[in-house]
Amino acid sequence: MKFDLVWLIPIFPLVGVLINGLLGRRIVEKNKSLVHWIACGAVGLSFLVTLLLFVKLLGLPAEERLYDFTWFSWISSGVFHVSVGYLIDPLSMFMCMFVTGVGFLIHVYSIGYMGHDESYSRFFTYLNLFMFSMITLVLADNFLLMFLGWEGVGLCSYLLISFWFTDLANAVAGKKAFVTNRVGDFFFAIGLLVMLTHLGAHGMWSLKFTDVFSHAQLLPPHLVTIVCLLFFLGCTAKSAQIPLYIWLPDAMAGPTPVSALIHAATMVTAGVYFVSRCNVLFTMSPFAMQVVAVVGALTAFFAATIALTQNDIKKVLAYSTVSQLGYMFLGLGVGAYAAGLFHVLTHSFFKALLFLCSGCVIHAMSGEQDMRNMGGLRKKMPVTFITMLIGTFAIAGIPGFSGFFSKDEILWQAYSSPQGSHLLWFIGVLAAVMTAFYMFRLIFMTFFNECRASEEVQHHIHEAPKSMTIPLMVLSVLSIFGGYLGVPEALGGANRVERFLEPVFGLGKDKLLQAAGGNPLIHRVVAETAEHPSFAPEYKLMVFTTCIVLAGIFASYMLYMRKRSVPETIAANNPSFYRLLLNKWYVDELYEKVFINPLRAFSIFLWKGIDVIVIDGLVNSTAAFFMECGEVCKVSESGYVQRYAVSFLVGVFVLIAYFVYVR
Amino acid sequence: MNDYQSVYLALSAILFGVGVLGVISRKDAIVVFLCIEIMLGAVNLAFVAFARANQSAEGLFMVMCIMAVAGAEAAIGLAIFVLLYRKTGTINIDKFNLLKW
Amino acid sequence: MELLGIVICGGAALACALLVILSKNTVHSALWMVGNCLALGVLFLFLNSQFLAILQVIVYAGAIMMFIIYAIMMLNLRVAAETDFRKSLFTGRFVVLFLFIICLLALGLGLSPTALKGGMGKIAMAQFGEVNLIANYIFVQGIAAFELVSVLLTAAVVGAVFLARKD
Amino acid sequence: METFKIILPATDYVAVLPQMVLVATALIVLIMGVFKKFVNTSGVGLTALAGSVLALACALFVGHHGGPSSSFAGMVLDDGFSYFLTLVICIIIVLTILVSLNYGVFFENVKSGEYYSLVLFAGVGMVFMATAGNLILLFVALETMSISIYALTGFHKDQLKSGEAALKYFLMGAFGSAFLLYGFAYIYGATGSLDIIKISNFIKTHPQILHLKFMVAGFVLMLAGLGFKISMVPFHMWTPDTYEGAPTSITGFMATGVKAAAFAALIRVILVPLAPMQHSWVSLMWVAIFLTMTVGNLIALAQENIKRMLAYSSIAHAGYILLGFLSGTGLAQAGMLYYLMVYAFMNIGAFAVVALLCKKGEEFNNISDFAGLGFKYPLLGLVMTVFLFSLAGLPPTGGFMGKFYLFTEALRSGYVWLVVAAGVNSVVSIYYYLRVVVIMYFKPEVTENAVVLTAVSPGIIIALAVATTAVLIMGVLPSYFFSFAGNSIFSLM
Repeated sequence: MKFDLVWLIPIFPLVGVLINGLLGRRIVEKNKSLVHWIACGAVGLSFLVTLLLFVKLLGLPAEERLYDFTWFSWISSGVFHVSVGYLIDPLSMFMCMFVTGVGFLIHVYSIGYMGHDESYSRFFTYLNLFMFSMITLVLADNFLLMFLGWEGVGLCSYLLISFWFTDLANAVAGKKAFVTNRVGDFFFAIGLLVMLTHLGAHGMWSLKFTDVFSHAQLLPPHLVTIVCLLFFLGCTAKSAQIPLYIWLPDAMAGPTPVSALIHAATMVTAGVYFVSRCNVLFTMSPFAMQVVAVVGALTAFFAATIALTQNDIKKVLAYSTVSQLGYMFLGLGVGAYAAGLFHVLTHSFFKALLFLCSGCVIHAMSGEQDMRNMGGLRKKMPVTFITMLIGTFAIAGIPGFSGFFSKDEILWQAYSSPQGSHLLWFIGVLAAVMTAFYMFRLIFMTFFNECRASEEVQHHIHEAPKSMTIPLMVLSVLSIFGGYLGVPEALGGANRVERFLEPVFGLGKDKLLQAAGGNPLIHRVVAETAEHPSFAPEYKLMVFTTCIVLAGIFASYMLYMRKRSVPETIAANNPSFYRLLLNKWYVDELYEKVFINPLRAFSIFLWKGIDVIVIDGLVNSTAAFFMECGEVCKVSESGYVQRYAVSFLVGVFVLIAYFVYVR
Repeated sequence: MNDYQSVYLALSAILFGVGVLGVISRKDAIVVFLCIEIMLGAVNLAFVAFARANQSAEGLFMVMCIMAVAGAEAAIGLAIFVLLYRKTGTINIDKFNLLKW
Repeated sequence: MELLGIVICGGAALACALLVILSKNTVHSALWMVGNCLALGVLFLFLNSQFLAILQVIVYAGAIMMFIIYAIMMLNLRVAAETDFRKSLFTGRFVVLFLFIICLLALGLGLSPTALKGGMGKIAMAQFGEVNLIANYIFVQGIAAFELVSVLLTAAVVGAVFLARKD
Repeated sequence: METFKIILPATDYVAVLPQMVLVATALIVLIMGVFKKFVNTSGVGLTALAGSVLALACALFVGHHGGPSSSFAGMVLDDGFSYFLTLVICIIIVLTILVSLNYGVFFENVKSGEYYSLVLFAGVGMVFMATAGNLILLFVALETMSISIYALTGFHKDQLKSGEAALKYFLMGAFGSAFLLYGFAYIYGATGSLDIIKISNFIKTHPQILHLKFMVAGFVLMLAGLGFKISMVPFHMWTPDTYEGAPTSITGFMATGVKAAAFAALIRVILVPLAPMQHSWVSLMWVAIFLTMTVGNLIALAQENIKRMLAYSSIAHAGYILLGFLSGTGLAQAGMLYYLMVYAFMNIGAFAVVALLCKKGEEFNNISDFAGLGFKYPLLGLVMTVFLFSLAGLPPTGGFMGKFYLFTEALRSGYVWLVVAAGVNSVVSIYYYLRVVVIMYFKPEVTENAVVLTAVSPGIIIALAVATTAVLIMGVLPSYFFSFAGNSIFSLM
C-alpha cells in the first residue's frame, strides 16, 4: 500500500496558515498577490495529492480499499493511546475529494471577492486553517482527532462569520454560531466519553474508528441509542438541524465565499459525514435512525417554509441549505447512507455555485442583499445569470441536472426503504416543491423585470472579474454533470457513487473489518441495496415529483413575473401566517423566551448575587491575601548577603537535626 | 591500631564551624573569603583523614582538586572585590544592598 | 607521642583560625590564615600524606595566601572595613549557631569509627600518601578531572582578568 | 620502583567529544578576542555559535550508542541520561549564544571574547556535571561552571548592581560548595569511595550503613549544596538578587543551564544511590517542596521587575520539579527531565524577550515597560505570551504537560495534599504571569521612554522561533519527548 503521502494533504494548508499567519502583513506590504498564491497553491496541492490517492484507491479491488496510516503517537497515558493517523477508505476519500476541490475553487473566487479588503492575509489564513481542520476532520482515523478537526472548523467558522468584527451584528452572529455549536459539541463530547468509558470497561481503550466499530457489540443496545442520540445532537449543531439550526442563517454575516465554503458546501456536511462514518453504531439503533430521519424531514420542510418569504438573498440560500441538509439526514435516517452522501456531493457543487453567484450579485450591487431592491440583472451580468440559473435548475431537481438524481434517490429510498415511510416521502416532496418555488422566486426577483436599485448603484453594476467567474463556470459544469456519477439503476445508470461507497456501508464492511483485525458484527447492517424487483414504482414517483416541481416553478413564475401584486395580496390576506413565516416561525424568539431569558436571569443572579458578592469577594480577597503574603514574605529577602548565609545555615541545621536526631 | 581518626574529624568539624562563624559575622569581604578558605581547609583535613582510613588515593586527589579550586575562587573573588572597590571605595559587604526584595 | 603532636598542631590550627576572625587588621587575618595552612600541613604529615603536606605549604600558604595578601595591599585595606565586629560576634544568635554547629558536627559525625571498616582501599599502609601512588591515580583514573581542572583554572584566569581590568 | 604508563583507549575521548569541542571553541574565541583589531567583533560571537552548534551535533550523533557504558575509569558515564542532558545543555548553550549575539549590540562587554569563552567554559562544566560518574569530577565540573558564571554575573562592569550580584553569588556559592564538599567527605568516609556507582553498590550491599549518622549527615550536606544550585528553600536567597543584577543573557543561562546540571547531579548523586532511604526524607522534603513552591510564587506576586519576578518564579519551578524527586518513581524522574527540557526552552525564551528590549547601555526591566507591547510588536507579544502561558502551565504548551506529568506521578505516589498545594500555587502563579500579558495587551503604551526595538538580529529570531516551536510542540505532542526522557531515565546507570 502506498498511501503514505496522505499526511501531505493536511500539511499544505497548515504551511499556508503558518506563512500567511505569521508573515502575512509583511507579505501584503511587499506583494499582495503572494498571499493568494500561497493560500490557493496550498489547497491546490492538497487537491492534487487527494486526486492521486483517489485514483490509486480506485485502482484497488473494492474489498482492499481500507488503509490506516498512523503518522505519530499523539497522546499516550497508561493504557490509553491516541495517535495522529489518517484513515483512507472510500468514504474519507470521497469527502476529501470535494472538500479540497470545492475549497480550491472558492479560494480562487476569494481572490476577486476579497481583493479590496484590508485584512486580506487574515482572510486567507483563516480559510487555510479551515481547510486544514476540515481535512483533519474527514481523514482522521480516530474519534479524538476527528473531534479536533470538528472543533477546528467550528473555530474557523466563528472567526470567519465575525470576520468584519468591527460591525457589532457580525460579532453577535459569530458568537451565536459559536455558542450554538458549543452546545452541540458538549453533547458530542459526552457521547464520546460514555462510549469510551464503556468500551474501556471491556478493556478496549481505543478511539480508532476501526477498533470501535469492530467492538461495537460490546455496547448494550440502550447505550448505543444514547450514544447515537448524543452524537446526533452534536451533528444537529454542526449541520444546522432542528433544534440547533438557528445559527446558520445568521452566519451569512460573513463574507460570501465563507458562506459558500463553510456554511454550504463543506463544514455543515460534517454532521452528515459523521453519521455516515458511524453507520455501524446507528444501524445498531433503529430508534436513533428514526430520530435522524424524522428530524431531517422536518428540518427540510420547516426551513423551506421559512425560505419562501425571506427577502435577503443570502438568507434564502441559507434556509435552503438547512432544508437540503435535512434531506441528507432524511436519507441517512432511512438507511440510505450512500444516497445521503451523494446529495452531499451534488449539493456542495450547486450550493457553492449559488452562493458564489449571489456573491457576484452582492458585489455588483455594492453590498446590497435585499432582493426587493434588485431586479433586471440578467443583461448586465450574463455569466452570473446563466450559471446561477444552472444552479437553480440543479437544486430544484430539474431532470438532467445533478440535484435531480440525488434528491430523487433520497425520496425513493424514503419511500421504499424498510425504515422509510410514505409520510416521510411526502414531507420530502413538499419540501422539494417549495424549494423549486423559492429558488425561482429568487431568480425572478433578482434577474428579471426592471431594476429597482438606486441610480448610483445601477451605475456600478458590472460583471465580476475572471477570478470569480471561472470558478462559477467550473462549478456550473459540475452542477450539471456531477449527478451522472450516480445515475440510479432505474434510469439505466450504474449508481457509481453507491457502488463506490458500498464497502463502507454495505455488506462489504464486514469483510473490511475482518481484514483490519476486527470481529464481524453481530448486528448485521441492513442492506439498503435491496433488489429492485421492478423499476415501475420508482418511475412513477420520479414522474410525479418532477411534475409537481414544475408546477411549483410555474406558480413562482406566475406570482413573481406575471401577477406581481398577488404575493402581496396573499400576504395581506393571511397576515398572521405570513408574519409567522417571515419571522422564521418565531423560533429565535421562542428560544429566547424558553432558554435564553431564564438562563440569562439565572446568570444575572449568578453574576450579581453569587459572582460579584460571593465569588468576586472571595477571589479578590484571596488575591489580596496572597499579594499581602508576598509583600510580607519579600521582606525576608533583605539584600544582606550574610542573612542569606544564615538562612542557608538554618536550613542545614534543620535538615541535620531532623535526620540525625528526629528520624 | 588507634589512628586517632575521631580526633581529626572533630578538629575538622570545629574548624569548619569557626569558618562558618566568620562567614556570617565578619563584614569585610576579604575576611569572609578567608573564612571560606578555613572551611575548605577543614574539608581537606577530613578528606585526608578518610583517605588514610580507606587507604585510597581518591581522597588525596580530591584534596588537590580542592586546592586548585580554592586558588581559582581566590582569583575570581579578589577580582570581584577589586571591581567593587574601584566603584565604591569599600568592600564592606553590608554596603552592597541595592538588590533586595 | 603522636597524639600530643596532633593536639598541638590541631590546637595551633584552631587558634589561627580563631585569630583570623578576631583580627581587626585584614593583613593580620591573612597572616593568621597562613599559620592555619601551615598547621594543617603538619597535620597532613601526621596523616602520612607527605605530598599533600608539601602542596599545602607551597600552594596554599605560599601561593594562594600571598596572592590574597597582595590584593589586600593593592586595595590598601589595612584596617578591616567594619567597626565593632567583635561585639556582634559574641552576641545573640551567632553564639547559638556556633554551639549548634559544633555539637552537631562533632557529635553526630566524629565518633563512629566503626563506619570506616567499609573502606574499599587496597593500598598498603606504608605506601599511602607517596607521590607515585597519587600520580598513578591522577593520570590513570583521575585524568578526566585533572584535565577539567585545567579548564577551570583557565576560566578563572579569564574571568579574573576581565573583571579586575581597568577599561 | 615500577614505571607506569598512561594507557587510555581512544574511545574514551569520543565520549567527551562535545565537551572537547566546547573547550576548543572557548580557547579559539578567547584568542580571537585578543586580536580585536584583526577580527570583526561579531566574528567572535559567530565562532562561538558555530562551536556550540558543532558540540550539539556531536552530542546528537556521537553520544550513547547501545547500552550504558563508562569511560575514563568510571569518571565519565555514557548512558541515556547523559545523552539527554548533554543535548539539553548544548541546546541551552546555543540559545544563550544566540541571545547574547543580540544583547551584545547594547552592551560592549558582552561582545568580548572573554564573554563567549566563559559561557562555553560554563557549558563544559554543566555537561561534565551531568555526565560525571565520580564526585571528584562532579565537584570540579560544578566549580568550572560556577566560577565562569560568577565572572559572567559581573560582566556589566559599569553597573554596580551587576558587581553586587556577582559578589553575593560568589560568596554564597563558595559557602555552599564548602558544605557540598563536606558532604562528599562524609560519604567518602562512610562508603570508602567517591565513585558514584561504587557508592550505589556499596549501599546496596551494606544497607545498614544508612543508619549511620555519618552517612546521613553527608547526604544532608550534599542536599544543601545542590539545593543551593537549584534554589531550593531555604537555600534560595541568592537567586533573585543574582538574577536581577546579572546581564539578562546570563540570567537566562543561569536559570536553565545551572538548574539542569544541578538537577542532573541531584538525580545521579542523591536520588539514585540513596533510593533505599527515600522513605526517611519524605516528610522533610514535603515541607521543603511546599515552601519552595509557595515562597517563590508568593514573592513573585509582589515584584515590579520582570527579571526578579522570573527569578522568584524559577524558585517556584524548582519546587515543582522537586515533586518528582519526592515521588521517586521512574516515571516521576522522567517527568523531571521532561520539565527541565520544557523549562529550558520557555525560560530562556522569556529572558530572550527581556534581553531584546534594550537601548544602548540600558535595559527595560520593569513590568510596566511592557505596556502596549502586544500591539506595537504583535509577533514579539505573541511569543512572550506563549512563554508566559507555558511558565504558568496553561495548555497547549509544554509547561502544562510537564506539570501534568509531575503532578500525576506525585498523586500516584500518594502526595495528595502536596499536589493540591502545587495546584493552588499554579493558580497563584497564573496571576503574575498573566499580569504581564494583560499589561502587554490592555495597557496603553507609555509615552515617554517607550520601549523601542532597536536591534533585532537574525540570531535572536531563530532563538525565539526555536524556543516557541519547542514549547508548543512539547505541549501538543508530548509523548515523543516524554518517552525520550523515560528511556534516558531507565538507562541511568
